[in-house]
Amino acid sequence: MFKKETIAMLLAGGQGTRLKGLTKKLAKPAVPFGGKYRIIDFTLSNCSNSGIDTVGVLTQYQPHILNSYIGIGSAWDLDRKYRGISVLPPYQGQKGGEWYKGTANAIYQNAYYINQYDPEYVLVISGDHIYKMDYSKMIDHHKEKGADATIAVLEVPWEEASRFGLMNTNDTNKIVNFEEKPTNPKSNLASMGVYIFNWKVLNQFLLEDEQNKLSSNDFGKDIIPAMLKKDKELYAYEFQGYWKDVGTVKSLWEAHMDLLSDDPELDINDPTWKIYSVNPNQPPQYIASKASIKRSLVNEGCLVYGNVENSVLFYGVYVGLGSTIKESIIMPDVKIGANVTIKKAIIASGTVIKDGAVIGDDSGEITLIVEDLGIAPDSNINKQLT
Amino acid sequence: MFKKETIAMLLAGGQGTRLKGLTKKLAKPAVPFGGKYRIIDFTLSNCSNSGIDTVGVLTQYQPHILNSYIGIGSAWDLDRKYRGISVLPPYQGQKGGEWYKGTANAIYQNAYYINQYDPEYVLVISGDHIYKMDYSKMIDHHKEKGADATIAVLEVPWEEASRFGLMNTNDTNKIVNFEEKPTNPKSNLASMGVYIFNWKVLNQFLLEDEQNKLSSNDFGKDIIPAMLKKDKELYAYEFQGYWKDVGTVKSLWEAHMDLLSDDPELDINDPTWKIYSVNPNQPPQYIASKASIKRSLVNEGCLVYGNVENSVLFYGVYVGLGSTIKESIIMPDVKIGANVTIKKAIIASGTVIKDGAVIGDDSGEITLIVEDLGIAPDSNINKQLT
Amino acid sequence: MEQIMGVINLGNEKDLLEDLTKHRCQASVPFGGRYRLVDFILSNFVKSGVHNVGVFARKKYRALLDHLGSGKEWDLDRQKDGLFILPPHDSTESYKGDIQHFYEHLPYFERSKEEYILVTQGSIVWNINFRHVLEEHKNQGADITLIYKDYSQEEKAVYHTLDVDDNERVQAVHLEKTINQGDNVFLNTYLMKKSLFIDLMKETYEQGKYDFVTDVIRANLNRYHVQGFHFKGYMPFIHSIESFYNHSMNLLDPNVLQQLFYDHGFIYTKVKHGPPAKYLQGSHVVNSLIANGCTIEGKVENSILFRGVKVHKGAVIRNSIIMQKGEIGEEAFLENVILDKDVKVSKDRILKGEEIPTVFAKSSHL
Amino acid sequence: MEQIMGVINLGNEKDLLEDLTKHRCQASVPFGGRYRLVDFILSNFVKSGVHNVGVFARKKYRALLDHLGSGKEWDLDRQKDGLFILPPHDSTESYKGDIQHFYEHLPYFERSKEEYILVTQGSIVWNINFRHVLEEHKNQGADITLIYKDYSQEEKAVYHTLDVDDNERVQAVHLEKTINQGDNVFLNTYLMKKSLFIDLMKETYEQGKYDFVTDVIRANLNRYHVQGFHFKGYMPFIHSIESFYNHSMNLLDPNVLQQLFYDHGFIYTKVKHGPPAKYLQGSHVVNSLIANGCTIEGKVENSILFRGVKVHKGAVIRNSIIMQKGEIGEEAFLENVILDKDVKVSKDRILKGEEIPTVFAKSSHL
Repeated sequence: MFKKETIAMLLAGGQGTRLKGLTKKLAKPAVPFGGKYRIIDFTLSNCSNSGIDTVGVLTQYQPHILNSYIGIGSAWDLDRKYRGISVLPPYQGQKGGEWYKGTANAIYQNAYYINQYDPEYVLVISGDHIYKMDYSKMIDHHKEKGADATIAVLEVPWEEASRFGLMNTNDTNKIVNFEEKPTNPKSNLASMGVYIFNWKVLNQFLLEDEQNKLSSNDFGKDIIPAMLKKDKELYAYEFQGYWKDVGTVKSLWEAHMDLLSDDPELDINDPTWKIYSVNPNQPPQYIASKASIKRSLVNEGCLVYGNVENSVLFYGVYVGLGSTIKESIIMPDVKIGANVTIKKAIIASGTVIKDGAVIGDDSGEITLIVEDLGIAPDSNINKQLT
Repeated sequence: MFKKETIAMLLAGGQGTRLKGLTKKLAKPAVPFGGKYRIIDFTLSNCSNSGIDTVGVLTQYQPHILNSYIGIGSAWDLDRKYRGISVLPPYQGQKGGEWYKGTANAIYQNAYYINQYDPEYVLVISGDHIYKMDYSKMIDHHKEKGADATIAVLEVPWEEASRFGLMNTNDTNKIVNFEEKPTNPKSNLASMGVYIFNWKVLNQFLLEDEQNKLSSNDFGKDIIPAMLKKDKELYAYEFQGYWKDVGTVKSLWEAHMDLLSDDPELDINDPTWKIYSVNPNQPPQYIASKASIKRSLVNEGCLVYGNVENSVLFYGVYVGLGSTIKESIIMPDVKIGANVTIKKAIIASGTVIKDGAVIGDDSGEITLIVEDLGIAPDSNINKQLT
Repeated sequence: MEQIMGVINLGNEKDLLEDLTKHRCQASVPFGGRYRLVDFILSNFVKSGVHNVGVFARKKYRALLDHLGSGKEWDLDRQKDGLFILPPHDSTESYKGDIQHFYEHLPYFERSKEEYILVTQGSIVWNINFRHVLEEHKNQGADITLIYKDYSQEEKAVYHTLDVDDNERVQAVHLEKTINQGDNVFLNTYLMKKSLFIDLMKETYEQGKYDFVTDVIRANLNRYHVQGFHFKGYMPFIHSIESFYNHSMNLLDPNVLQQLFYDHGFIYTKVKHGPPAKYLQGSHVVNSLIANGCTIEGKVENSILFRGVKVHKGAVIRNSIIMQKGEIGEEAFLENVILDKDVKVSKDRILKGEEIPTVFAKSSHL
Repeated sequence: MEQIMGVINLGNEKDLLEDLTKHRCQASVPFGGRYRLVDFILSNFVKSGVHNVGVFARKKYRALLDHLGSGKEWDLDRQKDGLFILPPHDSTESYKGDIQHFYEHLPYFERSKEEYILVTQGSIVWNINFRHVLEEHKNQGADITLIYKDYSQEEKAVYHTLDVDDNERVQAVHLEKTINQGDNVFLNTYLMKKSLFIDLMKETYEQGKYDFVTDVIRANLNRYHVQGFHFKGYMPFIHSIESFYNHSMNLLDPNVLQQLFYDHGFIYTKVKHGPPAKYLQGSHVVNSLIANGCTIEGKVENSILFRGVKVHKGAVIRNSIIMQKGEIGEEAFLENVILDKDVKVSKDRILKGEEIPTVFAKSSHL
């Protein structure tokens, strides 16, 4: 095996229950995003673009589609001969096994994998977030500071701060204290769930944490506080840019709407930082004579005969004549008949919407339609169905 | 996903307890064989050479080294973009999981994987055996007969027959009955553990077998007898050629000695049927001025100063001046000092043998030395140590 | 096991597409919004289970090399078999004919394990399963099978045509300069046993003859059983800028789109990882094919936009083909034009072609 | 992130190895029992973290293409970056110099993301970590770094040499026809910022000058800070059949073997999947390098056997190099010879070379 300075461990086991029907058969990182991606594409592309070519992906909840999506990692140029991507499900021992108890336990259970590469640093990231980040710069910062651990942080609005892990830093960016989701936040520097650890140090803390029966084996709740307690050198690395946890139906919808502005904060069309995804090889989209498309993202393989406004169409979507789609997200292979009206809705992959159906309304709620419901003609559905 | 006519499911979870120390940290399919291979290379190469490019490898016991050996399957040309090799450990559900209960249960638990490819036929093979076989010819035979299942068989000596699953066939090769390891064999046509099933039929039998609490969920003991009972069309496919279950230290040693004859039954130097393995990229072997090598196989990366006779040297082996190695198997990266005598022994990977050591004797027993024992100078070891 | 090896024979291809083939061979001309012509034959091979493909490249194949890369997009990055680029031994020597080129690579043919060989061109747009051709070849007991397509109109174009009898057996091969409706145009695509191919190629080379179609196939119609295979699927004949343009525009018919891109599975090409096409507030797009990575703020009618094209505010594009990374400035007006890759059109510029559209060369700034 | 892009510049290489370079460029000459010369630079790139490698091939590169394949063996089968084969645009035009060739591929340099560029040859046998060269380049604040090697004996051979001062700064570049002990031989390997490389290349091209070493480096010694980097590891100079043979034979010294093949990690090459070498009952092999796939029943002394060589009963091989797939018949006697790939020697045949060994051409039957 090659020695690697830094390897990445990507936590991709998230159940994402607040995404409701969308995560019934899918792990959260596998949820479609942005017209052609899945959520995990953003972190995998970050790794690839940052020159990190050894990535362990820790799966557990509904791993099948995620596994077959990742394949051998070709899409992200991670099908390397001597390194590349490895999918790591919870280990099933002879006497049974169990799910990862927490984020820290997930890394602990895969120490064998990490040790193969004898790394200096381990980058721990989550496959749940939408952002573009050059991890190599964070690693440089970690080295410069001579840190034991570095946590990427971003400023969040004070009113939302209590949803995050927050840290106070001194003027050299050193973390002086850390609170996980406090009711009365003293800081608005939130952890993005992106950590760099010196592997030798982390390994020691993981071993100790496993001995502690009371621990929840979580980085934010257990490992970071334990490190601070032992006076380890922890630094914050400030991230500037778009970052979003698309953990609810509402935030998923908002993140899509964010992409539609003329000059979105998250630029997915930057040739120097491509977002890679598995390409379904579909032909160009065909926009018919009576179609109209405004302020929208439309992917390959779509056939559009109707009107689309402020919406995102994934690949293989058919929009029939006379239909109108507004402020909506239409996931892959959705077939929409003629004279359908869809407003402020998310239509999950493979759904067939019959002629004349009316979906969603102006109430402010987002309507979510999940596959195989077979919406009947002229039905009027404006609440979440699943 | 592409539809595939045939996909292979390779059972690689074997513990191989009768290989003693060799399988302490390794699954049996990962045990080194033939100077440069691991046992599983033979079945994986059979798949590759037979044009079967979709292979699920079912692991459980000591999977780590096997996993990292397989990697993305490049060695066997199975790093395909749309198919290729997939390592399938037992699935770990939210409420825990368990090891595969038997060979049939292992396939049952991976029905999801198989169904992705919507195959007509499933080839079930084991990663434990040494043989070269063109599975495509067996598939042709299966199609010609219009069989529900086909079992590869070979003639074994009557005195050994009771160690195998045996079948009686009529004059069209149809199987009329099947006995798993009977005390009084009525046939000497033994199952090689190579099966082709019509996937639809097999899937039905697997579902029924899972309902049966008394079943051991094994192909030989449960599925095949159940199929015969229901009058399914089962055919035998006669295999001609070398086939060996290297399940014991003795049979492993014998199989190596078989390779040393001038014209061995198992030809590993056939350019039309290469045996693929992960290549460690070592330089050519250097044979020094006072060395002597007779009737042996020596791999790249060896440095030989001593005498080698009727032996197999894996890569990275060093043989010191004045040492003599006879009828032995020296696994990767073994360092043998000066004036050592080794006779009829198997030295496991990474072992260091100090100057003057004497290992093995003429008693007929095979001496097995497993790594990290650090044989002291002039020690005389002639029994199995682990 | 592997039955057919595929050969893409670029040596005979004429570069008929004027400016589009000035610096690239025809096989690498962009087509259909995101493809190059060679993608069709490569995808046909992949879908027919052909894993050993030799590309006999002769000239202007730099863009082709770049497009093919390691062959990974077509699953041809393999240890045994895969994609082989086989230029002539010495590119400075004069090219006598494809047999000379094949003969120089005799060891490639000899060491390939497949029983059959299929030789074809690099720039036909079609969906064909060569497994069916092989089946028919065996059923007919043929020695050589020639694939042909019926022609639908009268036109000046140089092709070989075939006379076939009621059993589709080939009676004669003609070289024609005007093609009429109903003619059987030979697609320079033939299947035979590899051993026969090698024998005939060697024999003919030693006789000092070098053109496979004329000196081997045509010369041996009586000696061997030469069978025709009538390809009945959709297939545009592209042999001029005019036919290139017309057949591109035909893709705007959803039925044609369906036949070419959906009915037989997708066509593989080099992946670019561009985002979905983005339509801004002022965009007006009708009856057009749009590839990913495009950003459209202007008006696009009856046109094809390849990957990564930018159409600025107020720009108008009509009846045109804009290849990869084109950028059309504000208030520019384009009608009946073909812009090769990377063309930048300034603000307010007007470009109008005739019925046969004007081609603007790669990377020009207009 | 990626810092260095690698360029293997084959345009200037002289094919000095007589029959061995008659049909192949020097970079693809077999060496060391299982390698080709180009494997050393490719392995150096891989081990230095260089993932973007452009091969500026000019002529006789068919064997090279075949050897490189998709680049997978060197982990260079990538979507972004990887291995690029870049022949001249038009191989029939005359070659004016490497700058012309580079200039034709200007977009390749421009679109590559790496900050630095390292240009080198394809046939040096060495182990070097270019990360260290870059570090030194930065430490010295150099604009251009030239890598050189000290020469150990007097010999007729054409090389550029460098005069360096006490700070290793380059004072002069000379073209020499006889090299003396202690001379600093320039290895045609240089590192600089990619932006500087592009500027200099364009500027010089526009002046109508085409040789990078003479017209860019030598001409700009005063304008830029040109630093020398003294490579101190093992490195045989191969510039004739004699030096090829002598340096091959030096590999039979375990210390040389150790320095070249073990101390810096293994050298990657195309994998052949041959079995371990097989020694039969009568074999007698001493002081030799033997590759996998060999079958030996005869006598081998002070020789190098490449992969897949067969030595039949009673045959004797002394002080010789037998390349891939050679087959030596019963009772044949070989001394001081080099057999290129695939040579078959009949039963009882005697082949004896002189001090400078005789080379027998590829695929000959003797």
